[in-house]
Amino acid sequence: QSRDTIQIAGSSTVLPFSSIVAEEFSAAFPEFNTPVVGSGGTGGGFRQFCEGTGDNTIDIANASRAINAGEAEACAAAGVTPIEVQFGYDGIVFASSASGPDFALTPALVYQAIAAQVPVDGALVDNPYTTWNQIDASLPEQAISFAIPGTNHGTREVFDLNVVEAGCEEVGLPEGASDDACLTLRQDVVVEIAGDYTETLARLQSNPETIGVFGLSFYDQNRDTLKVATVNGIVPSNDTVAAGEYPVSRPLFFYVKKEHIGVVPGLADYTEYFLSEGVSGQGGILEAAGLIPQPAEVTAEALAAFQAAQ
Amino acid sequence: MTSTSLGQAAARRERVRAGLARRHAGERLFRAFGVVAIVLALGFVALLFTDVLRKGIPAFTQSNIRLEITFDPELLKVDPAPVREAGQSDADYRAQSLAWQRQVAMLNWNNVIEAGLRQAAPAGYEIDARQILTITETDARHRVREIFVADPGLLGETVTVDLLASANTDNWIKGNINRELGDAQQQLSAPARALIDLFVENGTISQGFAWSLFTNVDSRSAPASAGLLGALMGSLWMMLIVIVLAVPIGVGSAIYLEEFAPRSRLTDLIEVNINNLAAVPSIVFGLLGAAVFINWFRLPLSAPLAGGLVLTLMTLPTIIIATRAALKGVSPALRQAALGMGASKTQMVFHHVLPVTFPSILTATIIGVAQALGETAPLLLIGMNAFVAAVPATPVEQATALPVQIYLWQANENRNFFEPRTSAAILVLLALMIFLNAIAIFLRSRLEKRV
Amino acid sequence: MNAAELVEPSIRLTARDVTVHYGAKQALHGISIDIPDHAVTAFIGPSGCGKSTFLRCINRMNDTIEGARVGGRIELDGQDIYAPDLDVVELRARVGMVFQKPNPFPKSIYDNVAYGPRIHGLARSKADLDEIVVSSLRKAGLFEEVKDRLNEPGTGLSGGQQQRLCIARAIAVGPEVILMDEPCSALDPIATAVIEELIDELRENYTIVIVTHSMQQAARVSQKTAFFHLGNLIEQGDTEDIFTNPVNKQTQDYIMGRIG
Amino acid sequence: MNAAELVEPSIRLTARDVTVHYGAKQALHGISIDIPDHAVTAFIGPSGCGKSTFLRCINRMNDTIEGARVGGRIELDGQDIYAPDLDVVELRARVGMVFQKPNPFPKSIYDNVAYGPRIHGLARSKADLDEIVVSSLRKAGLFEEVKDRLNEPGTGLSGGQQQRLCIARAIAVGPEVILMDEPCSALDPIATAVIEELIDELRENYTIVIVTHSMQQAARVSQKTAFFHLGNLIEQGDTEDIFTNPVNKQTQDYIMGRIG
Amino acid sequence: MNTLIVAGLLLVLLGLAYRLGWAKSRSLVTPEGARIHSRPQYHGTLTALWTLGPALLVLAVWAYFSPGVTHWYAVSQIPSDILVELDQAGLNRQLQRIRDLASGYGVPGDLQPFEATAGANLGRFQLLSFLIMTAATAGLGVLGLSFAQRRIGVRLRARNEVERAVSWLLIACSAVAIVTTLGIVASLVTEAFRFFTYVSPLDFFFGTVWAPRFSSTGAGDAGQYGLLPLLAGTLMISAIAMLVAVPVGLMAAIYLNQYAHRSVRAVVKPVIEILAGIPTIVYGFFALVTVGPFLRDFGNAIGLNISATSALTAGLVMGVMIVPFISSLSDDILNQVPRTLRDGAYGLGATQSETIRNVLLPAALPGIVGAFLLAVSRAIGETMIVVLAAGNSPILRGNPLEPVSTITVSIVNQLTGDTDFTGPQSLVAFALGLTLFIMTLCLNIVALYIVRRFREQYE
Ligand SMILES: Nc1ncnc2c1ncn2[C@@H]1O[C@H](COP(=O)(O)OP(=O)(O)OP(=O)(O)O)[C@@H](O)[C@H]1O
Ligand SMILES: Nc1ncnc2c1ncn2[C@@H]1O[C@H](COP(=O)(O)OP(=O)(O)OP(=O)(O)O)[C@@H](O)[C@H]1O
Ligand SMILES: [Mg+2]
Ligand SMILES: [Mg+2]
Repeated sequence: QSRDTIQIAGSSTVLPFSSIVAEEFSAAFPEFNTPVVGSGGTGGGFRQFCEGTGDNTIDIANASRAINAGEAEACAAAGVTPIEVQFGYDGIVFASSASGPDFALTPALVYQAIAAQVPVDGALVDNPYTTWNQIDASLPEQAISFAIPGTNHGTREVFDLNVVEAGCEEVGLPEGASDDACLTLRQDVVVEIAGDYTETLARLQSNPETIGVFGLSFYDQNRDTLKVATVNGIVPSNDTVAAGEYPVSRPLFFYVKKEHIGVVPGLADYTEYFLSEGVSGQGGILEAAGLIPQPAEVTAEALAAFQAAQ
Repeated sequence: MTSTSLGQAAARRERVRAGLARRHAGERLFRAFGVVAIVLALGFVALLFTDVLRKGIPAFTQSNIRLEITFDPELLKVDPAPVREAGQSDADYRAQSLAWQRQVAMLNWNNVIEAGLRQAAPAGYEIDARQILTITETDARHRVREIFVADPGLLGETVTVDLLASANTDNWIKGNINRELGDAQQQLSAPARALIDLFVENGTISQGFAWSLFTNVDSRSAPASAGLLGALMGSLWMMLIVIVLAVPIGVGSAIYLEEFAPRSRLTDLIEVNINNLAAVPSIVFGLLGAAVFINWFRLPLSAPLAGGLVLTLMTLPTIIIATRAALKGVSPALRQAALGMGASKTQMVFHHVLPVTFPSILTATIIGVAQALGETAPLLLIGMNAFVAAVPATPVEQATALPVQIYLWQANENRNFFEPRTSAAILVLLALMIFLNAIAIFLRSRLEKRV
Repeated sequence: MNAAELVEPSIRLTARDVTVHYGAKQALHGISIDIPDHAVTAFIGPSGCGKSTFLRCINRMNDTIEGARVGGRIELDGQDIYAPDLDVVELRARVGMVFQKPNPFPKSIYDNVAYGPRIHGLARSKADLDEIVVSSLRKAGLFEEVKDRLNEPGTGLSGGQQQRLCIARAIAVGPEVILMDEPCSALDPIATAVIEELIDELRENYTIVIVTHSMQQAARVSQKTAFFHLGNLIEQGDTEDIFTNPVNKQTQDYIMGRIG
Repeated sequence: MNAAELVEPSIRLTARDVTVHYGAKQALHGISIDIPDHAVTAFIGPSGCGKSTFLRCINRMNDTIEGARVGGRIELDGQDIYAPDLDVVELRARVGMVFQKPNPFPKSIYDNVAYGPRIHGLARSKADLDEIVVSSLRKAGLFEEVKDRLNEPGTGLSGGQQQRLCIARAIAVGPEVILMDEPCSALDPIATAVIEELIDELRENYTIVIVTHSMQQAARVSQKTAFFHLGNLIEQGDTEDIFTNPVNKQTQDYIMGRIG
Repeated sequence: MNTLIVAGLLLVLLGLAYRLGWAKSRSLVTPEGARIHSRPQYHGTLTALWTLGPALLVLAVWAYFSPGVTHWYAVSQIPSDILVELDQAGLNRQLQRIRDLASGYGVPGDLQPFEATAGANLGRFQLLSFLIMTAATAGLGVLGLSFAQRRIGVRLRARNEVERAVSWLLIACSAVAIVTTLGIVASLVTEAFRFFTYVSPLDFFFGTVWAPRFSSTGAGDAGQYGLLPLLAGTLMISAIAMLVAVPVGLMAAIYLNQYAHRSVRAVVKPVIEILAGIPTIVYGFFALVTVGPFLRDFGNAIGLNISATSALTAGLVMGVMIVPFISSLSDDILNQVPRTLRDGAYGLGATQSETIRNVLLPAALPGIVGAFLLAVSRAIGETMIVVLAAGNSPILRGNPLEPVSTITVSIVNQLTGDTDFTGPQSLVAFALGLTLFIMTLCLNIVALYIVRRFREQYE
């Protein structure tokens, strides 16, 4: 007969949260199996999600970004109706070795440190800075070295958008600079990490002068070795991110396959359980695991939208 | 014979003798190089093993907490468990007991545990509820609840329960996290840390063998209870598939190529092809598996079946090449003896040649399977890096594999806890591997003795 | 022992213009010979002259050598053994072979002998098979030595015993012709003597062809001798005649030890 | 050709009570023999009797065989070759060896011959080396045949040529004794004749020991013959005497073709 | 369930056929000893094969046509007025609903009246066609059986026919290898071709910048896909690995083969071979947590700036992984050098090392080079070590102390990251896979050619 285990796949950022919910879900609902949470990245998740309906397709796609037009089209073509559920935020922090100096960064400073070309006296020149204090005297005298996520990571997208482009705008490019200038990074001090945050951490440990980009939850679990930098003077924390004060964050989603609700047992229950206060709300189990909860009213909206859609 | 030729001989002997010292020195040097190479290779084996052992051994013990848990009716407001009435249908009863279990699940079991912890702590110890609960692993409430569900009569009773200490507790006790660091850098609050030390002193927390490593499946919500059982089963399923498929096909193919195939362009092509397959990067097999087994045959994603098929294709060349070598090694005398008796070629192969080569084929199979067992990259591409918190009962259920589990654990964000645990998982994998190789070596030596 | 038969025996095997090529190389240049029944025919000649090659033609063992091509005609009891519809397996059951180096199967002594009857389906029952095994071992003069250890591996026997086991194995199929390619060259003198005696006994019931590099051996065991040289059959005839009174100069040289 | 020397030559090698064990198996049971200078001494005997084993004792090639242990005493010009301070490398430069199957190195003809002089540092200059190579090839009767292709690989030669190349290679080091282990058994009759002639010539300058399984060959090339049987030296003496008038019954049997 | 029924049926049929063939041929043997060509076992097997063949044929035909027929039938169940309104996606959805109903899967939303009947009809249709198929399988099987049964006779060469069937089976086994290669090529080529519609092959093969971007960041273009940085990284790591593995592996092989006492060899060889059995993920982890930091500290101590994850780290560890590969292969090859050659050199008074260097190695060289090439192809294709230890920095630079990236790493990244699956970002993985495949193919052909030539020298 029909499959009785919920199949989930997608973003590796959402995966830890999704897995925890899966485990707790099966503990709370003894009649359902533990859902299986696949990885494969947001794109990979959507690929499987939009393949069609039926036994051999997944029920939920985890995503660290909203579905894009191409993917939505693919879904529609295969007869799949995705129901979007936003359940919280992911904070992205800059952290350096715990034994090093403190950093107070702004997008502009980061941009000036890592862009291939920066405007100096109104002209675009090759980035001349080698230490942080050359950019701004308030920063420590430490060689610039930056580990950022590789382009296969959703985190990189947020970093590009909220830090690099924002910093670029703040600094202001001279007239006539090409569109690309903002996003072209210098390769001598910037290291792209295609692996996970563990790898960034390893890089940091091998070169303690490096500043790395991490998820807030990863930093939180490794506070003994990492020290976080402020952005625009704001210390990243669950509160500052949820309040929208901390600038570098993104919403996290999962997409439920409408066609499978009521067919795969527990699908609706899973979604509702996920959105419940004790799970993704303030003080819930996901917060303990590093999720930044969204305001209760946003969750309530999401839940209502979900219930309306099914 | 003249005196000049005698003189020549003497002179030649002198010449030879003159060079001897240098030549023997060269000999010693060359030998020394050989010794150095051996020492390097062995040294690396030793280094790798001591390193993994050093890191992994501590993870085989784990902090356990023994608590007196009281199923306090004040804290647990729940209906009595349904009792099966006469004439009640199965379905009815199941629905009723599920409803009751759901109700039990909704209770806040943390309160019960908190009470237990406080009871074990010195009277009046100041610590808030949230902090004290960080000492036990988050799945403790499920353990306690399961005890209750199994025996609802315990309401109001007190039982002694062994629970896992949380990963952070374990880190603190084992010193995985620097104990000198300040509050801001610690995972546990100061009162919790002090309480843990007290618990260790009064024996509430003790170190025990980490059975959870072998009896549990992976867990993300409760890192301390994360285990390898699911991955082990996944790997076993895949090995089974590899053995069932790769051995007959590989041996059959080797027999054909070695014994029956006429020397032709086609067989040359097959030979080149097989040698090439043996060297094709495993990741390319992953691409093949993703395209063919997942997208085309629509096998379930991250199931040992698809993984096993990919690994079968990877192992096939190894088995074919080794079997061919073994067949080649069978003495022509044996073949001639059989043919001379009027055995047909097929009979010769199946009655005489194959039995003789059986041990080498077995050895090759074991080595091939061991290699497959350790393979990671292609499995990542067919989705076997999924988080699966269940033991696969069939090869079409989702599962992960040992090496993939290692890959996943080495990326877990709780570095302090999972670094040793990853090493422990590696030790388990290595033990399996060495066990398989030892069988192969044993068989090989038996074979060598027989010949 | 060395006496030639008085009555000319009937001809079992005839070969006419047999040629063999190994790839481009011609190993036999048209051999024609008649091999009589109930007699031992010896092939002698220097190394590489084609003795083994010709022997292998008789039970089509050359089929198994890659690149070997056989021409001419060989008849066994008047039937062309290279006829397309002839079943090689059947032929080899009729023409048994014993090799230079004793090559028992790595199985028990019993299974070694029973193998042929088994694959050819010669025994209807277990008792039948036992009977065949015992009588074959007895004919090969091995039974008394091994009767207590029929289940031990044949490879555990001494060289001479192994060779007799191979002979027993060949006999068990009930062949009409037995080909032996230097059957004693791997044996010590004592074992050799035993085998030679056995060959002399077997002659009563079988047509035997033996290749040997030792003229002395040929003289001892055979009634007919054929001398090969460089792929040609130089001379053939009664053993006594060949050794005492060779017609051909080359034969003479060889027998006098001037070549080879 | 077959004439024994008239003057009794001086003794070059003496062996006393030489025993060899391969692991647990004893292959030689106390061999004592004197080998004269400027003569060819032939070792004959049935297969496995220890001829090769004893030959390998003389230049200590048995050292390279795992599990082989040598007892007794062998002296070359009065010097114990198993003395602990004796350098094997030097010994082997004095006692050359030619093997059953021609085994040229997969190098050019020139390099094959030049190899020994090179490693032993016998040539002072390129011209010196050229000279050694040419004279060795000439002594081995090969020079005329290969002088135009000294740079072609030695493996490209015919079997007989290869064997002569191996002889040239052995001569090039300037040995005093040359050991040959069935040097013709892989060769055809014509090549064999050439080698035998060569051996006869070499006798003038070297002490030669040859192992052969062919009594005819022993009779043709040697002046002294030693008959081995089952690890024992049964009889030794002038070749003519051994072949015409053997003292020992076993020798007699062997020579008459009754054993082996 | 259904497949189990069919399989069970077939098994029973086969057993029956074997038994019948066996019995009939056995009855041919008369006491007066008419000698039958083949033994009863072969007749039995042949009969069973004749039964199996037609039955499998039916199954194959059914498996091929039944989806189409079922589809056609399901479509025919949708009322035409509804059918005309449906576009392709809608039709698919509708059919899925009917199929789900038929299999008892259940569907969401309101059930339209025609759906219920269509579902029930489809279910009946599927059952019926299954029954017909089963009957046809059994019928044709029995037909084959009786045909085979009739053929049995004294002169029937059942053994030869069975053996021919066996050899066809064996050929089929060998074909698996070919099919695998075809599968690899086909799956890589089609996807790679789709990739090349986005990015020109010229830019791919000769581009010097590897920066696959997101299509959604608004950066406009789809990024740059230059292979060269990855290729350089791959080659650099492989070169370092070979620098480690070749001397160590070769010398170890020589020592074990020529010098070591048998008992030493018996212990050391398996221990070194353990290195070959260790999963690469273990090496990767070891490189990441132990070797890398050690190299970095070591570099600091001597004033060199070595990254913990770098080409050097990955190359070193990979070299160690390859050591047993080279030492085993070299050992085998040294064993193949005929003893007579060695004796020839010893007989001239060469020392052991002279014999090895001047005679053994030159003779074994082609084989050893072949082994090296195979080892190189293994290094090129190695994934997990580099994923963990190479540092993943796809930048064209020549310093082995810096992080690099490789082709294999990029394949993993592009297929498992958050990238957009509809774009070149994930398709490029297949182009990379194809490149890798072609590289190892070339290396293998060269290696095979060298090894073959070498073999001819002795055989
Ligand atoms: N399989 C083969 N391929 C190529 N040539 C072969 C093969 N077998 C034999 N020859 C050649 O055919 C010729 C005759 O060989 P054959 O083995 O018949 O000689 P023989 O008389 O038995 O010699 P011996 O006494 O050494 O056994 C020889 O020149 C040999 O090299
Ligand atoms: N490497 C070895 N290991 C064990 N036993 C050996 C070894 N070499 C020779 N033997 C045994 O030692 C005995 C003498 O062998 P050897 O080779 O000296 O005989 P041979 O007279 O040269 O015989 P052939 O004429 O066959 O060459 C034989 O029984 C042989 O089996
Ligand atoms: Mg022969
Ligand atoms: Mg010998």
